[in-house]
Amino acid sequence: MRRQEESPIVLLGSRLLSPYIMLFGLYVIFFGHYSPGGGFQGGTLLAASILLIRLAGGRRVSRLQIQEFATTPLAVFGVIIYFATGLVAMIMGGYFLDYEMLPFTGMEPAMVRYWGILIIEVGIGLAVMAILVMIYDNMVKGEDYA
Amino acid sequence: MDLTLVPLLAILSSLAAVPFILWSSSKPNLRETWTIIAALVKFGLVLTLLPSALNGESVTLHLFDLAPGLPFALNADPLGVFFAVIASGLWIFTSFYSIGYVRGHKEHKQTRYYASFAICLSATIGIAFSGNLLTFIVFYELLTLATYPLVIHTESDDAIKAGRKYLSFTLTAGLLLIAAAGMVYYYTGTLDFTPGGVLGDADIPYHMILVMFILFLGGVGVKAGIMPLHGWLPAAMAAPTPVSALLHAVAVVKSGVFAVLRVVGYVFGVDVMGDYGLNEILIVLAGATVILASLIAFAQDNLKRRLAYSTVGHLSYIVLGIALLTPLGIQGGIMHIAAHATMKITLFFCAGAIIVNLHRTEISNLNGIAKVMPWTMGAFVVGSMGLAGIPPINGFFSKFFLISGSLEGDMMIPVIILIVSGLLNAGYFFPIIHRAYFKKGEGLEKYGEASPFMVVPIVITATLSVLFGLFPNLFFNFFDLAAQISASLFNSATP
Amino acid sequence: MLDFFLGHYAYWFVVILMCVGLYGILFKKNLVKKTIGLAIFQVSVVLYFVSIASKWGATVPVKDSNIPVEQVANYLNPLPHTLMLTAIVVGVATLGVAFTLLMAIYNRYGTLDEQELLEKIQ
Amino acid sequence: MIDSHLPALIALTFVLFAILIPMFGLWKPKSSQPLAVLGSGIASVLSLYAFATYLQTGSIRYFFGGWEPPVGIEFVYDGLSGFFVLVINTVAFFVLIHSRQVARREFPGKEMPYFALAMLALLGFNGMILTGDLFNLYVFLEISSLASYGLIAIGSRPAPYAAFRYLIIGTAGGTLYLLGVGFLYTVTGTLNIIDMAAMLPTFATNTSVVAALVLMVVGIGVKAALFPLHGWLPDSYTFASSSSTALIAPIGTKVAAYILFRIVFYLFGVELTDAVAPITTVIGILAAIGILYGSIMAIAQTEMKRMLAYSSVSQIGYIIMGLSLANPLGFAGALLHVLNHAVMKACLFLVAGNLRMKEGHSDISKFNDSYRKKYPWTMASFSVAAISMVGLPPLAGFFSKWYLALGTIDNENWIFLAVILISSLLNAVYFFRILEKVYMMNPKKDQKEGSDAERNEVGFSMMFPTSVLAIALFVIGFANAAIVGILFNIFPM
Amino acid sequence: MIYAASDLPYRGDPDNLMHAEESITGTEVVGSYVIQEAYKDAKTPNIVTVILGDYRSVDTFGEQVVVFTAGLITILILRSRRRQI
Repeated sequence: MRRQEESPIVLLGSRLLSPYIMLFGLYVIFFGHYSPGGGFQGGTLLAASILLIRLAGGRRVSRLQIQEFATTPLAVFGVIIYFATGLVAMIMGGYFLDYEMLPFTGMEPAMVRYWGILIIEVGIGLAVMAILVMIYDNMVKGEDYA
Repeated sequence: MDLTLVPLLAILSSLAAVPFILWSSSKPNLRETWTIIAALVKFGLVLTLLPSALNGESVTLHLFDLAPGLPFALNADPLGVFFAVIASGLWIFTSFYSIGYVRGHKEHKQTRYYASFAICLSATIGIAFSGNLLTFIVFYELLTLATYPLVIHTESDDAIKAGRKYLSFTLTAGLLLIAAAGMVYYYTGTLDFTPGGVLGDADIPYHMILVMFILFLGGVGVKAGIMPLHGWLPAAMAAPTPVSALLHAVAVVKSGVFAVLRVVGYVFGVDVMGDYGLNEILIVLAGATVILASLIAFAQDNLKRRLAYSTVGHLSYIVLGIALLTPLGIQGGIMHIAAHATMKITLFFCAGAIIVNLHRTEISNLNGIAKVMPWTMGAFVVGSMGLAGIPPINGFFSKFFLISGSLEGDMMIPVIILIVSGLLNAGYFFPIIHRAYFKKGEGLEKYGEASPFMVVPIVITATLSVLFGLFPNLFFNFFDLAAQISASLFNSATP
Repeated sequence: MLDFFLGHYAYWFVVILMCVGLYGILFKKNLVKKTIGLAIFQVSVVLYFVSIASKWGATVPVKDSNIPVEQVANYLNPLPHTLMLTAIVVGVATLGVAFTLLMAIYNRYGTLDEQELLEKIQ
Repeated sequence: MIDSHLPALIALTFVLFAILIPMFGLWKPKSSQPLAVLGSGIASVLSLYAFATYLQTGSIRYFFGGWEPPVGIEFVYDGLSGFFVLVINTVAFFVLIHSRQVARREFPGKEMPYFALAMLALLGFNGMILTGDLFNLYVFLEISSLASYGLIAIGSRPAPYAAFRYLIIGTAGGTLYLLGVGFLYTVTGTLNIIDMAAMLPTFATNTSVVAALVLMVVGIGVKAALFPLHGWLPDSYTFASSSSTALIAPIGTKVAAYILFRIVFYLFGVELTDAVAPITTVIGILAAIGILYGSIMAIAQTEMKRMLAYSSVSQIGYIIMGLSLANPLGFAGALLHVLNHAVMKACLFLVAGNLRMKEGHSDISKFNDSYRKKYPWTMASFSVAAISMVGLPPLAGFFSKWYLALGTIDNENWIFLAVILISSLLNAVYFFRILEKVYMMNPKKDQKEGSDAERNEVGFSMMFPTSVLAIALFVIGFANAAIVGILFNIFPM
Repeated sequence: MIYAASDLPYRGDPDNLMHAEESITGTEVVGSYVIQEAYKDAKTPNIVTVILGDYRSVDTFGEQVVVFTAGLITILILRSRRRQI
């Protein structure tokens, strides 16, 4: 991957395709409540859309899309979302990840659970996407300290 | 006064000296002062226990639990006190002696030497005072570990080999002992040393008794030097002579014999031994050891090795006396512990003095040294006569009791064994004396008597053995103690 | 007997896949192929779980307003599917780690063949 | 209020710090190690407090998300899990203190991911121990396994290959375990251990239950390095960096052994286990073989870490053997040996780490008596741990062997008794070999730095944990009566 | 495996324990419980999502942590020494 001939067609095609994949990924995450889908699947799709550009355009182009050093904080952030959701529930006096205790006012418990699930799905999606991209980056740079 | 803590203090007294010894490693005089102080303190503490022991009382102390139901128990009963008095008393002389020896010999790593010596004594006293089998095992292993550095002190290759041999023997023994203890605990639910034994009232299949006995024999027989488990003892003579003197004539091997007595009298019980005929096994082994060891001793030209083999033989005297299972026999065995200790330590001291002074280890070139070292050789004569069982040295009395004990149990074989081995003892000791006094030595002009540090202890121990021969009850009432112990075994064994 | 085999037909495929995976793990010399065998091995277990979730005449576990949820037989058992989602992700993560390790090995020894590796390590 | 949350808090502490370490480590890598120490410290304090609470109020069940099992997932904090959590967290705390300088020397610039992974591995171990749900156990198993692969892959040159072999074997084992769980789920329709334990007796003759038991034992046996499945262990422990070995060696195999305990004693129960399949007998025999095999192989090694790895194989055999005895004495002996071996092995591996730090190698054939001058405290700790491994009183190692021996005698299983005794002798052989070299022998002629070597002890941050663990051996040895009293109460039957 | 399968229920027969309404010990069976209660509990038609996100949320969390672990391992092993992380 260090030096690649850039083929405009591939680049163009992938640039054309990538936003739709990303959109579909978001749809999968947020529509997971009503149809098969969820954080992991959606996150994988998001990662796919990013890696498509990575593959086609090389690092120089893809860096515009998402910085390499940004992946780790994103992953951590995704985990934090999930963890914090659980922790807040715990602090509000329930068990860990007990969504009923989440501080949403004026909703019956079932709806609170509904939103709680959505939140963690988003967190999962974020983390999965960031980590898949991270794995790809590290493998591409595949260093050698032997 | 309240004696409850005395056994513990007696154990700790020399252990407490170790840090001081290590700390003052740069100042030899100070270091050796610590050793002497520890020895004296320990001896005094043990002596305070003597009166109560004479009345047959025993001081017991239960510290924390080593395991549920198995406390770390100290129990200074007459037997323990008896053994402790001998060991700690002779440690004093040994420490004086080893000062002279180690300096005369310019040994290296003297700090390690004194430190592990102190630990050894703690372990020995602990063995003497331990109230149940688990505590006993703890100190037994501690003694093994603490002796190891002493055995390989010279760090020569054969010393290393000797150390390996020693470890392999004693560690195996310790494991067998642990297994045996486990079985005893499983069958009786207790490990306490109770006069008359604990196995008597538990119904145990015969083969299990036999297995336990064999395990115990393997466990304690090694340190007691019963053939064929004696192999480490001559090898361990690679150690410096004071080590051989105290540890391999008094502490280690005597604790092995002591363990035999504990096992026979306090775990199995006289009745069980007799009923299951286990004592025949012991008698056969011990008798064979006595004769064979004496015969092998003939073949040795190295003085210390000859002494070592004579030690093996005399240890088996004691085992034999115990195995007779008659009051007099056991009394004789117990007295022989004391007698052999004093005499054999004298002989080892003499050997060490000769080594340091003349740098001669072989018997064949000891010609005429009596003119050079009159005191040493005089003590040597006393000791060897005692071992040969000639009155009025104390060896005679113990042997007399042994013989009368075997007559009491109307067994003739032991009598013959004892008499024959007495002759053999004379046979392998008198040539040395003959050489020393009546042969013409050469190249001895420039030598004189050994340093007073060494001669004084030698003379004292020799005179002690004579005195105990004349008045067995002198100072410590060894005689009454021994009678007391054997009586206690039998009285409680037959309620 | 036939009934027995037909009744369990799903499991036989699992068995076959598992044997393929084990063969890959045990007998392939190339580490990448080993890894692929491992993946197949895991997938067989996933398939097993999915197959036990099924019920005749049931629909996917997404609530449909005209299919009452009170008759449990109307819906597939959703639990194994959930477990398998987790297991699949775990498998993916394991594969990622495996390939990471393979890259490290390749960077150091320049080969992925087991014999050569062992020779080079000695 | 916090008491009811304790089981979750212990595990979540590690999650928290696994998140914090990358956050801070991104711009301040040096802060990773203190954070890790802090995390494990908090966790060990929590587990200590939790154990004290358990002793007063009894076991705690924690329902995640407020869903009662079997619907939800629960953490079960009873005596067994509490004991294991306490042991591994405390040991990990000391090891992490030690690994500061090692990390700086052996993999500079990689502190952040390393210590985050260490936290995650501990999270996995704690979760495995605490969880009361079979599939959740699988998830935590994978977390800890992945983290362990990562930790092992750092180190000397062949480390990634060792880690890869571990990964292949370990993942296959995990998958087998998952299949076993699948069978059990198919038969009983639940995943909760307590719920399933209530149903299983009715399925004692069901062949899938038999297969499930076998599969689970095999799958976990891989992690526990049960004798025929130990192949991954020596290479991994040898090539991994000192600190990761010291972190994983005392803990990883213990946790797997714990799961065996769970399965045999709690999920199935001893009688049912024997009724279903002669598992206890088989693993007992395997453990006996493993003990002897490990000890003999350890004698053959010249590299210290490798020797210790093989000795781990034999020591885990003790624990499994105590499990297979299935009587209170064996149980208590095994658990006590878990504690002892965790402490001893951690101490020994830390010593190996110290030597590697200073000498750059831990090759036994190069040891000489200059070490006792150069590293007095390290070598003192080593001797203590070694003597304890050999099992001489009054050190801790003796007592676990004592109880195991009592257990074998209780079953009148003389062969196992003989195995225990013989293996102690073999331990003596390979440990006294080192002690002799270090303390007794004069240096060879070619080694000039004999007795005039300067004192060159390792730093406090490395010395402190080593010596503390060594002292702990004395403490355990003298306090074992109390510990064993507690362990007897834990025994489930 | 074949041996084990011999006692496994037939594929898809709706009335084995795993799918039954109530287990032999009287505790409810997860598979059936969730089908009946999921919508009431979380107003979410997709039962799988409910289980994933709610009933067994700890599994999911662990799952996410597994992925996180994999990412960290790549950083640990592959990122070069020179680039400070």
